[in-house]
This record gives sequence, C-alpha cells and structure tokens, in this order.
Amino acid sequence: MNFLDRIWLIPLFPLFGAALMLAIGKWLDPQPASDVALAPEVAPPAGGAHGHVHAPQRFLVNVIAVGAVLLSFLFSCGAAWQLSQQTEKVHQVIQFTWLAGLPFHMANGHMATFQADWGFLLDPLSAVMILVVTGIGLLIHVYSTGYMKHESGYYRFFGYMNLFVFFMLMLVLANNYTLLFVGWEGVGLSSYLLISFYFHKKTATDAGNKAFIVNRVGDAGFILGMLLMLAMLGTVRFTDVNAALRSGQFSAEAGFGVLSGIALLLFAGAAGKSAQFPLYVWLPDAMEGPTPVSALIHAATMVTAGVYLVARSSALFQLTPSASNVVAAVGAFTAILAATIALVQNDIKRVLAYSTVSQLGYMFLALGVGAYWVAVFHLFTHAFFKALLFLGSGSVIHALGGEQDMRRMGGLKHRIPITHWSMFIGSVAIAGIPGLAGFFSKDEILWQAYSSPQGSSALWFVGLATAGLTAFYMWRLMNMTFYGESRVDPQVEAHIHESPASMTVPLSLLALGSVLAGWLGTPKLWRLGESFSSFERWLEPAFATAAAEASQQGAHDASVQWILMGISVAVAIIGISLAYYFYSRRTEIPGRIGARIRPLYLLLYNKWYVDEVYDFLFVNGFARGGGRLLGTFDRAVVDGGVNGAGWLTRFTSRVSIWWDTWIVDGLVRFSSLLVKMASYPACLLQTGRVQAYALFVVVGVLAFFGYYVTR
Amino acid sequence: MSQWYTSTDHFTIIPAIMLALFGCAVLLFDFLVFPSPRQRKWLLIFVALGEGFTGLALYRQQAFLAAAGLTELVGFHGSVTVDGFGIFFNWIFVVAALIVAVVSYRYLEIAGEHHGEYYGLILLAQSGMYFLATGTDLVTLFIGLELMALCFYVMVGFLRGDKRSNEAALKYLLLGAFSSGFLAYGFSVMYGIAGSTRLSDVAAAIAARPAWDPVVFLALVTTSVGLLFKISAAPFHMWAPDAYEGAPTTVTAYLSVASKAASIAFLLRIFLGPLASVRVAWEPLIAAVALATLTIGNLAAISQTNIKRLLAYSSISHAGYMLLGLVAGNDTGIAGIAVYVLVYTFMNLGAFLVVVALRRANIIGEDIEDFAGLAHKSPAYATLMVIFLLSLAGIPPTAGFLGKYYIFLALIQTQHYFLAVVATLYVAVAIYYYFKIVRSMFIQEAKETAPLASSFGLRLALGVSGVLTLVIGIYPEPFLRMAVTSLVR
Amino acid sequence: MLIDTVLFYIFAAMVLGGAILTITRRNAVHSAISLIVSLLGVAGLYLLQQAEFLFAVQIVLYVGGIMVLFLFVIMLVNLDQAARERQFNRQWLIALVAVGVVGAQIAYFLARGSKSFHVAEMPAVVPAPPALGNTEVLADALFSQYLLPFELTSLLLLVAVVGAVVMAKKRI
Amino acid sequence: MDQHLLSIVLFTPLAGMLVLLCLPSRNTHLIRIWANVAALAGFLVSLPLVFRFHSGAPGFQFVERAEWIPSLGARYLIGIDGISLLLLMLTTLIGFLAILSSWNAVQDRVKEYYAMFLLLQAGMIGVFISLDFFLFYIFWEVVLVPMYFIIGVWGGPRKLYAAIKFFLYTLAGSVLMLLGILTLYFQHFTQFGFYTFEISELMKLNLPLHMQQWVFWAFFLGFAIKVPMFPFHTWLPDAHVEAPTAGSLILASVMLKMGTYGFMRFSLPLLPRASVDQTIVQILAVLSIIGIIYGALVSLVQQNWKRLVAYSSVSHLGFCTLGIFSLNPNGLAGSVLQQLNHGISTGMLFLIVGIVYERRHTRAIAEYGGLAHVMPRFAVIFAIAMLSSAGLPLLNGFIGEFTILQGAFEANRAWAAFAVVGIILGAAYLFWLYQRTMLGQVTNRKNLLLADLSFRETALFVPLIAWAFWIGIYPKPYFDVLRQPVTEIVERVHPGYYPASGPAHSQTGISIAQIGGGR
Amino acid sequence: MHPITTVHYLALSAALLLIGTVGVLTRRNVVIILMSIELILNAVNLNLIAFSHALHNVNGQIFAIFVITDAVAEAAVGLGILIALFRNKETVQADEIDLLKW
Repeated sequence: MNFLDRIWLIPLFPLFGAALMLAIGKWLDPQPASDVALAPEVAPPAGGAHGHVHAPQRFLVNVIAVGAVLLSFLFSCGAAWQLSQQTEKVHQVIQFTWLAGLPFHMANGHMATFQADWGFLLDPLSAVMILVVTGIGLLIHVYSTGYMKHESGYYRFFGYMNLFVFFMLMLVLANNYTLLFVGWEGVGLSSYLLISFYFHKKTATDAGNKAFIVNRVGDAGFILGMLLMLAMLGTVRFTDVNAALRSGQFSAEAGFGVLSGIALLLFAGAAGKSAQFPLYVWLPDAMEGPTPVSALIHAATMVTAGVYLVARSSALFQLTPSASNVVAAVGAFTAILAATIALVQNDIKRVLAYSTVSQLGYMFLALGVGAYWVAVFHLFTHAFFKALLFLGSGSVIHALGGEQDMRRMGGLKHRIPITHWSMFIGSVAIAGIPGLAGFFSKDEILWQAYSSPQGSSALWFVGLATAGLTAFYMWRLMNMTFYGESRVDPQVEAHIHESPASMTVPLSLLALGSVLAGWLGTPKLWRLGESFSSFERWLEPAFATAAAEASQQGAHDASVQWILMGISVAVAIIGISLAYYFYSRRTEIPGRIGARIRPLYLLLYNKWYVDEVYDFLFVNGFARGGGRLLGTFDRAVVDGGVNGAGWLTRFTSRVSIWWDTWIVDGLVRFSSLLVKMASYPACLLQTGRVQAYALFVVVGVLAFFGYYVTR
Repeated sequence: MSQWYTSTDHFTIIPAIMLALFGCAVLLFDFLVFPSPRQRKWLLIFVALGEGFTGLALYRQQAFLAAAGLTELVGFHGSVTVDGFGIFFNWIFVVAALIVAVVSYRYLEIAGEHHGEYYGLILLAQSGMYFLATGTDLVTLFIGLELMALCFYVMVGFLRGDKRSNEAALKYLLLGAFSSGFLAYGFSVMYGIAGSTRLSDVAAAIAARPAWDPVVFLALVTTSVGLLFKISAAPFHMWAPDAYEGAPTTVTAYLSVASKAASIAFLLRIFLGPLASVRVAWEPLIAAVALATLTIGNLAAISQTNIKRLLAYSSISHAGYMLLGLVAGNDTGIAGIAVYVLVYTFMNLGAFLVVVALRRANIIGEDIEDFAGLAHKSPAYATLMVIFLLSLAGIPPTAGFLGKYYIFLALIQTQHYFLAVVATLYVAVAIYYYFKIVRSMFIQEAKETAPLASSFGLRLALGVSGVLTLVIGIYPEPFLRMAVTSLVR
Repeated sequence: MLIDTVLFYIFAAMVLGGAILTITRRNAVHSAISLIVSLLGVAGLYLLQQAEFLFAVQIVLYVGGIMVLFLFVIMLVNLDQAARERQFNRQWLIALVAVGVVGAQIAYFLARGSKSFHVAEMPAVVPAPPALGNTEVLADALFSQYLLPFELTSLLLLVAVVGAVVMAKKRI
Repeated sequence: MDQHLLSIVLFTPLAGMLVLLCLPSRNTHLIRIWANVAALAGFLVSLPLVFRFHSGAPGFQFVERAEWIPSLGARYLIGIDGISLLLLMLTTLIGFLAILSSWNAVQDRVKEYYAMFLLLQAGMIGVFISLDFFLFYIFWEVVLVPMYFIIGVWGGPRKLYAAIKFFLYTLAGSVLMLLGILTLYFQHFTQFGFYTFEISELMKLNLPLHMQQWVFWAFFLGFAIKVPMFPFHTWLPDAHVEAPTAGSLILASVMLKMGTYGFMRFSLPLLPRASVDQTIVQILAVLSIIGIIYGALVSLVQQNWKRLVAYSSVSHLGFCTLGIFSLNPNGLAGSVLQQLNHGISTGMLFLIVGIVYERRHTRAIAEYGGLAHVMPRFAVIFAIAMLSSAGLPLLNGFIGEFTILQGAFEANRAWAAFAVVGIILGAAYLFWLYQRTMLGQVTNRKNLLLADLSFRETALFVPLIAWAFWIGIYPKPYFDVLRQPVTEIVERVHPGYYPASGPAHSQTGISIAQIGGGR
Repeated sequence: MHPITTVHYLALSAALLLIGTVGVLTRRNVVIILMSIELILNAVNLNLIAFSHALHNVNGQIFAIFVITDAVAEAAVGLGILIALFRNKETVQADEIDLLKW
C-alpha cells in the first residue's frame, strides 16, 4: 500500500472523528440534565457540571476518537518509512487548486497568478512533525479517556481534540503557506475551544478569547508576510519559494531588506503562535483548559508550530541574517525571562507553562543561529518530556482532586509512585542530565549558539543561565510536589489515589520516549556512529544549505566543545542540588531569600508585570484603575470584559461612536431639522388676510420691475 | 353659412359649442326635469354626453389635421387656432371634468349642496378652458380666462353654508380679479405695441422692438403677473392654499388639475408666442420664480396637517417644476411640461379623490389624522393613495417620474445644473411630507371606523386614475408620443 | 387743441379725484358716489378720443348698471358698523410704500419708453373723419373679427347671472 | 425557454405577489404557505442559470432585448455576467430564506408583509440583471418603497424614524445619481446623435476628465449611500435595529450589495478615467479603510446585539469597496466574493439575532449569557456564523478577505496593512459577543427555558452554512465565473494592465513560480 | 401748453391703476375693494382707448367693451359671494376673514 500518495488521508481521519463526535456524540454520551451551569445569583451552582453519569455507549466515543488518531498515526509511520526509502526526499500530493486567484503584477512587474493548491508535502521535516503530532496525540488521547472520565461534555472534548489533530496535521502537511495558514488558524480555533472547554467559567472563556485574539495579532503579520511574499516571488508553494530563493537571484541581505520584511512578518506570526516575547502572555492563561489539552496543544504540538514555520522558511531566513539575529535575540530573551518567572510560581501548571515558553525560546534561539535541525530536534525531544511533565502534573492534580497549588502538596512520592517516577524522568530530561533526551538537544543548541557563524558567546551564556534556572525550577517543582513532608490538607489526603492505567500507561511510554529520543542526535563529538546522529542526516534534505553550514562548524576544536558541555552539565547539577537543598532540606531559606530581595521576588512573582503592562495598554485593567481615578470613567468600558479589545481600542471606539451619533449622524439630523424649521416661515407668510396676499402680488410686481430697472 | 361664420370657424369651436350647449342644457333640465335632489345625479348623463361629444369633436379635429397634414387650423380671423397643443390640453380637460363630475354627486349630497348648476358650471368652465388652450387672440384668451375663472369663483364658494367655502371663494375672487386686472393691463400695453390683438401680430411687433424696451417690460411684467398668479407660482401663490382648503374637495381637484393645466397652456401660448423673442429678458426671472415656487411649496407643505392644504402646497411645487421646463425652454422642456401636465392630472386627481372618499356624513376628513389606519379599513384606497403619492413625489415606476425625468433632462441639456440639483433634492423633501400621509395610513391605528363614502363613480374614477398612473409609469410610450408630437409647434 | 388739453386736464382731475375719494371715504355710499364721478371722468376722456360708443357704454353700463348693483349691495349688507370701525387695515403703510415704489418704476418706464409711442403717433395731422361713424366701425369689427369673443361674452354673462343667483339666493 | 430564463426569474416573484393579493387576507395560513411556495419557486427557477452559465464566455449571457420606451431610447435589456450571476443567486436564495424565516415572526398584516417581500425580491433581481440604465434606475427606486414599509410597519419602537431616514437618505443619493445618468445620456446623444441608456452604448463615450469626475461623484453619492461607505452609513444602524429580522436579512445580505454592484457595473466601466484618477481612488480607498476600522471599533462597544452586527456590516463592506478601488483583478474578484460572503455570514448573524429576539423580545446583549447551555445547537450554528464572519480559513470569509487584501496590497501596501487591523478587530468583537451571549453561566432566569432551534429554524441555516463551507473549501468555480467579467473591467480602467498576450489565463506568465513547481 | 400725447393718457391710467391698487391693499371694506378693482379695470380701458386713438384702429375700443363686460360679471359674482359670506359671518371686513391660513 502506497502511503505516500495517501498522505492527504492522514488529516482526514481525525476530521472524520471530530465530525462524528459533534454530530452523534450527544447520543453516545448523554449529558446530565444539570449541565446547565447557573450563576450563583440565579440558582445554586449545578454540581452536576462535574457529576459522572452512567453512559453505556461511552466506549464508542473512545473507540472513534482514539481510533481516528491511531489510524493517522499508522499512516504517518507508513508514509515516513516509505519516504525514508526514497532517494528524492520530497513528496508532494496536489489534489486541486484551492485558492484559484487571478493574475496580478509582482513587484518586479512580471505577471503572476495568485493561487494556492490544496496540496500536501511530505519531506523529512513534516515527517518528523506528523510523527510527533500523531504519536504524542495518540498517547494523550488515551490518557484523556481516563482523565476526562468524570467530566460532562466528554464527547465534546474528544471532538475538539480530534479537530485539533486534524488542523495540526493540515498545518504540518500543507505544501504552501496559505494552506498552512488554514491549519494555523484552525489550531488557534481548536485551542480556543479547548481552553474555554469549561465555558461556564468566565476565566476559561476569557483565557480562550485572549489566546485567540493575541494569536490574531500575530496572524495579521503572517498574512502580510504572505502578501509580501506573493508580491516578491509570485507564489506561496514551499517548493517554488525555496527554489526561487535558492535560484541565486536573491543574494543574502546585509541589512533589513524586503526579504527581511517577509521573514520578520512571518516571525511575528510564529511569535504569536509559539508564545515568544511580546506575545507570550496568552500561554500561561491557557492553562485554564483541561490538563491533557495543555499537554497536547500548549506543550507538545501547537506551540511548536511557530518553530515549524520558521524551520520551513529556512531558505528565507538564511538569506536574511539580520532577521535571523532578531529571531535569536527574541528567543534567548524569552527563554531567560520565562525561566526567571517560572522560578517563583506556585501553580504547578503555570510553572510548566513558563518552562514551555522558555524551551520554545531555546528553539527560536537555535533557529536564529541557523541551526534548524537542532531546533527541530529540541522540538522533538521537548515534545516527549514536556508532554510527560504536563500529563504527570495532570495525574497529580487528578490524584489531589483538582488541587494545583504546590504549596499544598509534598510527600506524594510514595502515594503515586508511577506518576512520581515518570515525572522524575521528565525533570531529569529537561534539566539536561546527560543520557536523557533534554541533554542532547539542549546541549546541541548551546553549542550551536556558541559556535555557529550567527552565534555568539553572549547567546551561549544566556542559554547556559536559562539551563541552570530550568534545572532549578523543575526540581523546585519536584521537591515541593513529591518530597519533603506533606502539606496536603487532610480531607484531600484521605483519598489520594494513583491514576488508572489509561493514564499511567501513556505516562510510562512518554517516559521511555524522554529517555530514548535524544539518542537520535548525539553530539558528533562522541563518535557513536551514523545511527546515533541520524536525526541531523534525516533533516539534511529539508535544510539543504543549513547542513552545509553545520558541517563547517568543526572549525572549533573538540576541547572547547567538551568544556562547554561540562559547564552546562555542571550548571544543571548545581541547579538541581540547590533546589533540593532549598526545598527539601532547609525549606525556610527560600522565604528568607524572598524576604531579603523582596522587590526582585515580587517582580518575578508578578511575571515582570508584563501582563499588567499589557493590561495598562490593551486590556482594560487601566480602565478599572483609571476608572477609579477618573471616577467611573465609563461603565461600558469597564464592564467590557478582560479580553478582546482593550482599553485604548475601547476608548477609541467610544470616541468613534460618539462621533458617529453626534457628528456624522448629527449633520444629517441637523440638515433635516433645518428644513423643518425653514418650513414655518414659509407657512407664516400665509396670514390668512387676503390683502396681505395682494400685497405680496404687488411686491412681486415691484421685484419684477426692479429687476428690469436695474438691468 | 355667412361670411362672418364660415364652416371652418364652426369646425374650430365645435367642442366649445358642445360644452356650452350641454352646459345650458344642464341648467335648464336641472329645474325643469329633476326638481328633487335625489334625481339630480341623472344630470351626469348630460355631462357624460357633453364630454362625449366634445371628445368626438376633438377627435375629429385631430383626425382632420392629420388627414390634411396641417399643423394648425385657424378660425375667426385668427381668434382661435386648433393645433396639437390645444387638442392635447383639451383632452386633459375632458378627462379631468369627467372624473370630477362623476365623483361629485355623493360628495355634494353629503355636503347638502347638490345642485344642477354645479355640473353646468363644470361644463362652462371647461368651455372657457377650451379657449385658453386654443385661443390665439388677446381678447379671446382674456374672455376665456374670465369665463373659467368666474365659474371657479362660484364653484369654490359652492358650499354656501360653509364659512370656509365662502371665504375661499371671496379670497379667490378678489385676488383673481386683482391679478386679471394686471393681466388686462399688460394686454392693453401689448395691444398698444402691436396695434392688434392677434398673438402673431403682437409677436411680430415685439420681435421688431429694440432689445431693451421699457414698454415691452411693462407689458411683460404685468402680463406675467397675471399668468403666474393663475398657475399659483410664488410669490403669487398665496390664494391657492386657502382656495384649495376652503373649496369643496371635488372642486379643489378640478381647480388643481384643469384650471392649472389651462393656465399652463395659456402661459405657454403667451411666453412661447408674443414673448418668445424676449426670452433673454424673462428667462432668469422665471428661473427665480420657479426656484421660489419649489422652495415655498415644498417647505410649507412639510408642516401642514390639513391634507388639502398639503396637496395645495405640493401642487404649487409642481407648478415650480413645470416652470423649470419653461426655463429650459428647449423641445425637451416643453414636451416635459406637457408630459408633466398629463401625469399630474391623473396622480393629483387620484390623490384628491381619496380625500373626497374620506368626507363622510359628520366627518370632514381633511386632516392627516383622518387617514390614520386607512390601510386596515380599506386597503385598496390606501394602496391607491400610496401610488398617487409616490407618483407625486416622482418615484419610478409611477407616472410622476416621467414628468420629472423630462424636466431634469431638459435642465441638463441646457446646462442649468444648479437648478437641476436643487430640483432633484426637493424630491427628497417632497417624499418626507407625502410619506407623512403614508405613515398615518399604514402605521398609525384608526380612530373612527365609519366606512368611507365611496360610490360607484368614485370607485370607477379612482380605478381609472390609479391604473393610468401605473400604466403611464410602466409603459409610457404611447402617452409620451402623444404629448411630444402634440407640442411640436 | 387747446380746448382738448383743457378738457383732458379737467377730466383727468375728475378721474383721479374721484378715485382717491373712492378709496378714502369712510362711508361706502360716498365712495360709490365718488366712484361714479371718476367713471364719468373716464367717460369724458373716451369722448375726447372719439370713442363715442364706448362713452355711451361707460355711462349706461357702469354708471347705470354696476353702480346700482353696488348701491343695492351696500344697502343689503348694512355697513354702518363697518363704517364705524377702522377703515384702513394694518398694512396700509407698507402697502402705500410698495405701491409708491411701483409707481415710480412705472413712471420710469413710461419716461424711458415715451418716445417709443411717438412713432405710432401723428399729432399734427388731424385724421380724416372716418367714412362711417365710430359705432358702425365698431359693429363691423365686433361682428366680423371679434365674433367669437362676442359670443363668448354671452356665456360669460350667463355664468355671471347663474353665479350671482347661486351665491346670493337663500335657497335654490 | 433558455432565452427567457431571466425574465422568468424576474417575474416569478411578481406573479407570486399578484396571486397573493388575490388570496383572502383572513386565511393567513394559506397566505404563508403560498408566499413560501412562491419564494421557493423564485429560487428554483433561478437554479438553471447556474448550470447553463458559460463561465469564461465574454460579455453578457441570457441577454434579452426588447423595445420598451423608444422615444426615450430605454429598452427592456437584461442579461448577466459572472458578477451578476453570483449576486443574483444570493438574492434569490436569501429572498426565500427571508420569507421562510418570518413564519412566526410576523402575525399582523401578514398578506401585506409577504406582498412587500415578493415585490422587494423582484426589484432586487431587476437591479442585478438590467443592462439598461433606465431600467436599472427604475428597479433601484422600486426597491425603496417595500423596504420602507417593511421597516416602518413591522419594525421596532423607533421604526418611523428609521424607515423615513432610510428612505430619504437613499433617495437623496439616487436622485443625484439620476442627474449623473442623464448627463451621460445626453452626452451620448451629442456625440452619437441618438438617445440610449444601453450600457454597452454608453461605454463608447469618451468624456473629458472633469465631466467624468462630476458624473462619478454623482454616481458615488447614489452608490456610496447604499453601500454604505463611511460618512454615509448612519442610516444603516437605525434601519437594521428597527427592521424585522427578515428585513435586516434582506437589507444586509442583498440591498447593500446594490451599491457595490453599482460601482462595479457602472462607475468603473462607464467612467474609466475618473475611476483611475488618483485623488478619487485615494479618497475612496481611505474612506473604505476608515469604514473598516471605524465600523469594527464602533461595533466593539455596542450593547445592542443587532446594532453590533449592523456596524460589522459597515466594516465588511469597507473591505468590498477597498477591493473594488484597488482596481485590479484580485481586488475586484475578492470584492465580489466578499459581498457574497457578507451576504451569507451576516445574513446568518441577523437570523441568529432574530431567533433569540423572537424568544426574548430584547436585543440587549446584557440580557443574555450562557445560552450555550440551553440552546446547544443554536450555539454551534452561531459559532459557525461567527467564524465565517471573522474570516476563519476553510470558511467563506477568509477567501474573500484574503483575495481583497492581495489586491489591495498590489495596489498600495499601506492599504492592506491598515485593512488587516480590521481583521484583528473583527475577531475581537465577534468572539467577545459570543462570549457575552453564549458562554459563561446563565445569568438570567428568563433564559433558562429557551427552546433550542426548531426544524424550520435549523433549515434556514443549512443552505447558508453549506454555501459558506463550499466557498471556503472549493472557491475555484467562483473565480472561474468571475475571471472574465473582472478581466473586462480591469482592461477597461487599466488598458495596459495585462501584457499584450492578453490576460494571462490562470497560469502565471513568466514568473519564477515555475521553477521546480509541481509534484 | 404742449399737446396731449398718448403718454399723458398712459400716465393717467397708470395713476388710476395705482390708486385702485392702493384701494385693494388698504381698505378693509370688501365692497370698496371691489370698487377699487373697477378702478383698475378702468385704467386698463383708458390705456386701450388711448392706444386705439393713437393707432387709428378700433380693436382697442372693442377690447375695452369686453373689459367692461368682464368688470360687470366680476362685480356681480363678487357681490353675490360677498352676500353669501355676509349671511354666514356678518362681516364685510377683509381682515376679519381669516379662517383659512397657514
């Protein structure tokens, strides 16, 4: 069976699954009548919102949802295998012209036709992506069957999850930017749906809106990028774009040129989706969603779409060093910023969320220095251990009946051993202890940051510092959660229980992955042989010229690399042991330190006040504060919910609607009023006295004569 | 026949003879045959016969002209000239008179003033109009005008028991006589200029005059005052609202349509005849008057609550549009006036007929409030009213649009862009006050539920004018051809 | 000529004086009387212009006809309380001014256009007395050229009669 | 049959109306059934057009020509090209849905109501198919009257104000447009010696630029008020808020398109030089952009559900006009598509408002909240409508907006950059609206017992949603239909736009897009 | 003492016309207003006669006859209407007749 020509089926299975769910799910999984969640002032909150109902056919839901993903996983494997057997490592299936636009003039005056096909491209890069998406996706689906068991809207959940997988696969399989944008927006949508899954919670829906609209900002950049690309190259098909860029008619840009423009606009999109510096604020809030969602969308797959996009455009970024530098800088900055914030968070999921942001920063750092395969490699490994960590935390929360605050955990090690051991592996992996996945990818990034032509020791140092912080906060998490004495409040304590197999099995598998995944890209230094650096070779065709650059990095001698490697490992170990010391041995120290450097602590604790700044600018926090200051400045503005427009926007809209009613419409009203007014004099002439009328006749005569006299 | 009264002379005035004949017949039979008011509606037979014969005569004249390939037929040494122009307008008089006569009896019975003289006066007035449309001699025109005017004075005051009717009649008479005094004065000066009363001679004499001639201006001004007064153009319009409001509604209809049409014909005879050569002198003046008329008519109409008064002002504004046609003055403009008069006849008559239907035993039914909820009570009437109002406003596909269309086109052809823009904008203003009526008919709730005073004649007349208003709007070709061809002079 | 001139001025004085009295007398009867005077003056002017027939018509129709009518009405509608009230309306001043201006304008026109009538005029030559008397000439024209208006006049008068009756009679 | 197809399409609603008028006004049930039958028939007879239409054939198709008013040179001349075809199909479908949607909504004066709608239907069809300017103008004006009544009689509390405002506003514009028409008509006479209103004839005119500009502004007033473009939009919110659901459905989905259609059918081809005149183009583009952003901003703070949707139309129509005045194939084609999309998605949004209004008789957003709990099916449909309106890919909105942006970008990059803001804001106000009405907890006891969509109500949305997905997933047919007419317009305004080889058909001329293309 | 020309007559008639006009405009008594109208018509006649004399054709005189007739008719009808009005309103004062206005 030829999987390569059937790659277009891969996304369709989950789509089919989603359609089935949303169509007949209600019959398979009857909802409790008390699904209607009521505001307290209307009625007591319906506990049934979480009440489990006996639903015999529910297993069908699992069969369909999980089966769909399983199918596409199998197809992906088949396709990937067959691709690996081919010499030509690019396989494109174009089904029809989707967006069949009309001719237009390119910037260089040539005619081109604006069109985008409904086509799929399987090359090493997308092969890796689909494997990650379907593989991790499959595990998380299985996990969810256990985790979501007691949730109402079970079928809805799996419908959304399948929908997400569909869009994600569209994203990674598309053969042109516009179709990629379809998946791009689609994952945004399904992330919105899943974040606000508990849509009776205002916070959830707020977070959903925030995620979608912040992404929209990035997407605007993406769209403009595509338009500019069309204007320059006349096409959006990856193969054509790359061919055109590598055809040599565009030389690498010294400063910021048009190509840099394209690159940066695309990067804006990527930053939105992958939660990079200016636009990362939505991700922590996104933790409002169920934990599996956080694992799948906000750790493993969707947030890496930006990385994928930039990697996909490698040909473009290679031509625009300055743009690449921006990417690297933003990446590095995000990495360390997020890491610092993660140091002091107490919500277990938030820690992981910021760690995700930080790891994504790593990836962009790698992309920025031109080490595309490394970025993808880190994406790959990160998918395993971050999913693992999220699911683990989910398992913890599950065990504690919804508790998320680490200050009320501790000593869980023996209560939920499997969860503990899997999370232990995950933490080791992310901390970068040699032998586990995290080490290889992260260390490779550091090395590239140091050695590659666009790299610099500064970038390397930031990366290193981040690595230390990562190790620290991860083990802070571990210690606060699993070790030391329990701080769990008693009645929860009573029924802590290990999660069912449906949850633990995926955990274990992911743990296995976190251990092994790294060995696909061991440092050349170790001379372990071809098969242990197969990842790079596998991706070579995707980043043709990137490989060339990577090859000439042997310039630095091996000793340097050994030293750096040593340093990073050392830093990791220091971080771990500090965390252990602070949070298991001398648990009072952190408090003291926090007390000593109170301002810094607060700064970190409040996430550098970035959200507040954004609130000040965009979200209507300022309207609240300002509302108090200016007296209730404007009810409507204040009431207007956290997300969406925001204060400045809201204010301008206020102004514009005022303008609309009083100026634009006012002119109309005024003129009509004028006419009406004018009607009265016209009537008042009509006094009803016949002689007045006669007088008017005479006046008329007078006027006529007057006209001729003066003429 | 004698040399004083040749067969040609006879042929040129047969319609008038018919009208006069049956007019007198009505007056006689009224008290000889139909002593009791109940039977008086049979007098309609005479009216119908009279109009029938008139129509026949008109048709024969038309046919004769066509057959002989003549453009005009002169009678009585040029006192009267039968041409397409005259015949066209006379058709309009015939239609108007018939419709008005047919709807009148019920109204007059309700008003308690149902007398045979009424029909006699209608016919005699029409005979006066005949000479307004066909006369080509100052004297003929003057007498014709007076004949028509006198009849109208009486008809306006026909509800003798009603103060408002008396008042209207008196005002109309005083002002009418006053203005016709000016008219006569102007005519006298014209005579002085030409030494003859034939329009052709006068035209020749005036054309021979120097460009800037005070005497001509004297004649021009005084004459045009009289003429503009008759078509109720500002600032000589003031009689119209009062007369229209006070008069019996049927008479108002007749007055606003027939009398106005006749006066327009008269006006055209003078301005395109004797005064044609001094167009430069009067064109700006007429333009100003037209603008003033449009403005006054439309603005004053906005704040009216009495429907007859509102329609009076609207008919003033229509006079303004017609004058714009004269201002443009090219063929399109003149044809436009004819078309305008044609469509105006039906739509305005129709509108007034609906008002007639509202006059009930103890309800005057002239207030906009009285229209409230008409759509429930009698949807047919309401719908017809809407059609008439739309047509008055000039919204396609009703007849009214064509009139405006010609006027605007003429203005654009002659590069009177400013006038054109203003005229078009007043359409929007007009919609505003016409739709006050529509609003009250369709949107407000009825206050009293007394059924409309409809009669067979009324329904017939309404149907005819409604259908024609739509037909002319949707398939105007034959009517346009009639109007346009009749005006090539 | 002199006598003509003198007579003209006399009659003109009658006309204007009568007219002014007509519109200024408080009592309607006086007005009527002074109107008669004015009309007689007009008649006299007709005579000066060899319009004998019109002279007759003027005397008979106006003085004999219309004025009687007026007097009847004046008697019919008792005007004594009307005579007691204000005799001019409020706008009299404006009216006077307006009419004055119009007068000035007309005067201006007549002055400017006076010569345009001289052409039509032959003051020195006394016209040869027409073969027929003024009346014959009139009749001739009236029944040949102006036959139609003449007939129309009959209708006019008929309407006048009917109208007057309809209006004035209490019940028809 | 084939050569009278258009006439049949045009007169079916009229015939339906005449029959309707003969029915007894007591028997409302019969009247409802008949009205729906007639409307459905009107839609069905228009279907053959789709199958028999030859996309890519130049000029107009299904042309019918008959002498009508020879003495004016006005003909009964109708025909359609790609642009008209799409808008015509939209009209017939929406017309039917509008009538179907008011089954329960209207209880008094049912007969008049349906009569008005059928008349309106005929008028709108006429506007889109007439190729004779006189005929066009007649239909253009005919449409006003029934709409006035629909708003004024069956409307909300301030219906009188809204109705007369709508009527006067649009009328004022269109009478001035009439002057423009007459000017062209007369100029044609002076140049060719005979009077005609035929567009193809008027296109032969060559007028001096200044006159073209004057006429252009005259047309502009007529069309821009209808669209409505930025400064002339204030009649829209009032009209929409007061109109009954079906009324706003027709108003938004079809009547607004009459304006944009006018621009494309008349302003551009008849006045090419004025249309490419920089000042004019700049002004109109800027107005469009203001409309886009301004409309979005204003709808952001609306407390009235329907007013919000109304202002969103201003924003969307801004996109359409922007596309038109980028004056290149993609801009124009995108504009037509976007008109179609706006018809579909905003139509759905208005239906949605109408449905909750029928249940709760209020349109205040604050009154709602958490409806997703009680009306899940409704929530799903609303979500789809919202997404298609917000321009989410795989739904219709995206195709139109993206194509327009492409065109605008080609014309002037700044325009596109500004217009994109509209997209962001669009998502903002729509998602926020959805959150406030559908999500969260049921805060109002009255909403607890709302019934979910009935079968009829669901049936209203099915065709629209299907259409939305079709355009979103496989828009190629639409571009095929639009290619030819758009090419004609562009060649008219930008004679040199296409290389001498004629319009590069679908395949790129010599662009690098061919290096290593394909599989 | 220069001879009397047509212009003298014209001036006279103009004066008469104006006086009549003043009467119409200022007198409250309707009867007198009617009289003033008679004055106006007489002014017209003066014109006509003057011209007919100057031009040596009688058309003017004939016109004058018709004018007189018309004056008679108008006076008759006018007075008739006045009587009808007086019957209802008991007044002949022009400015008290203002039911119809605005």
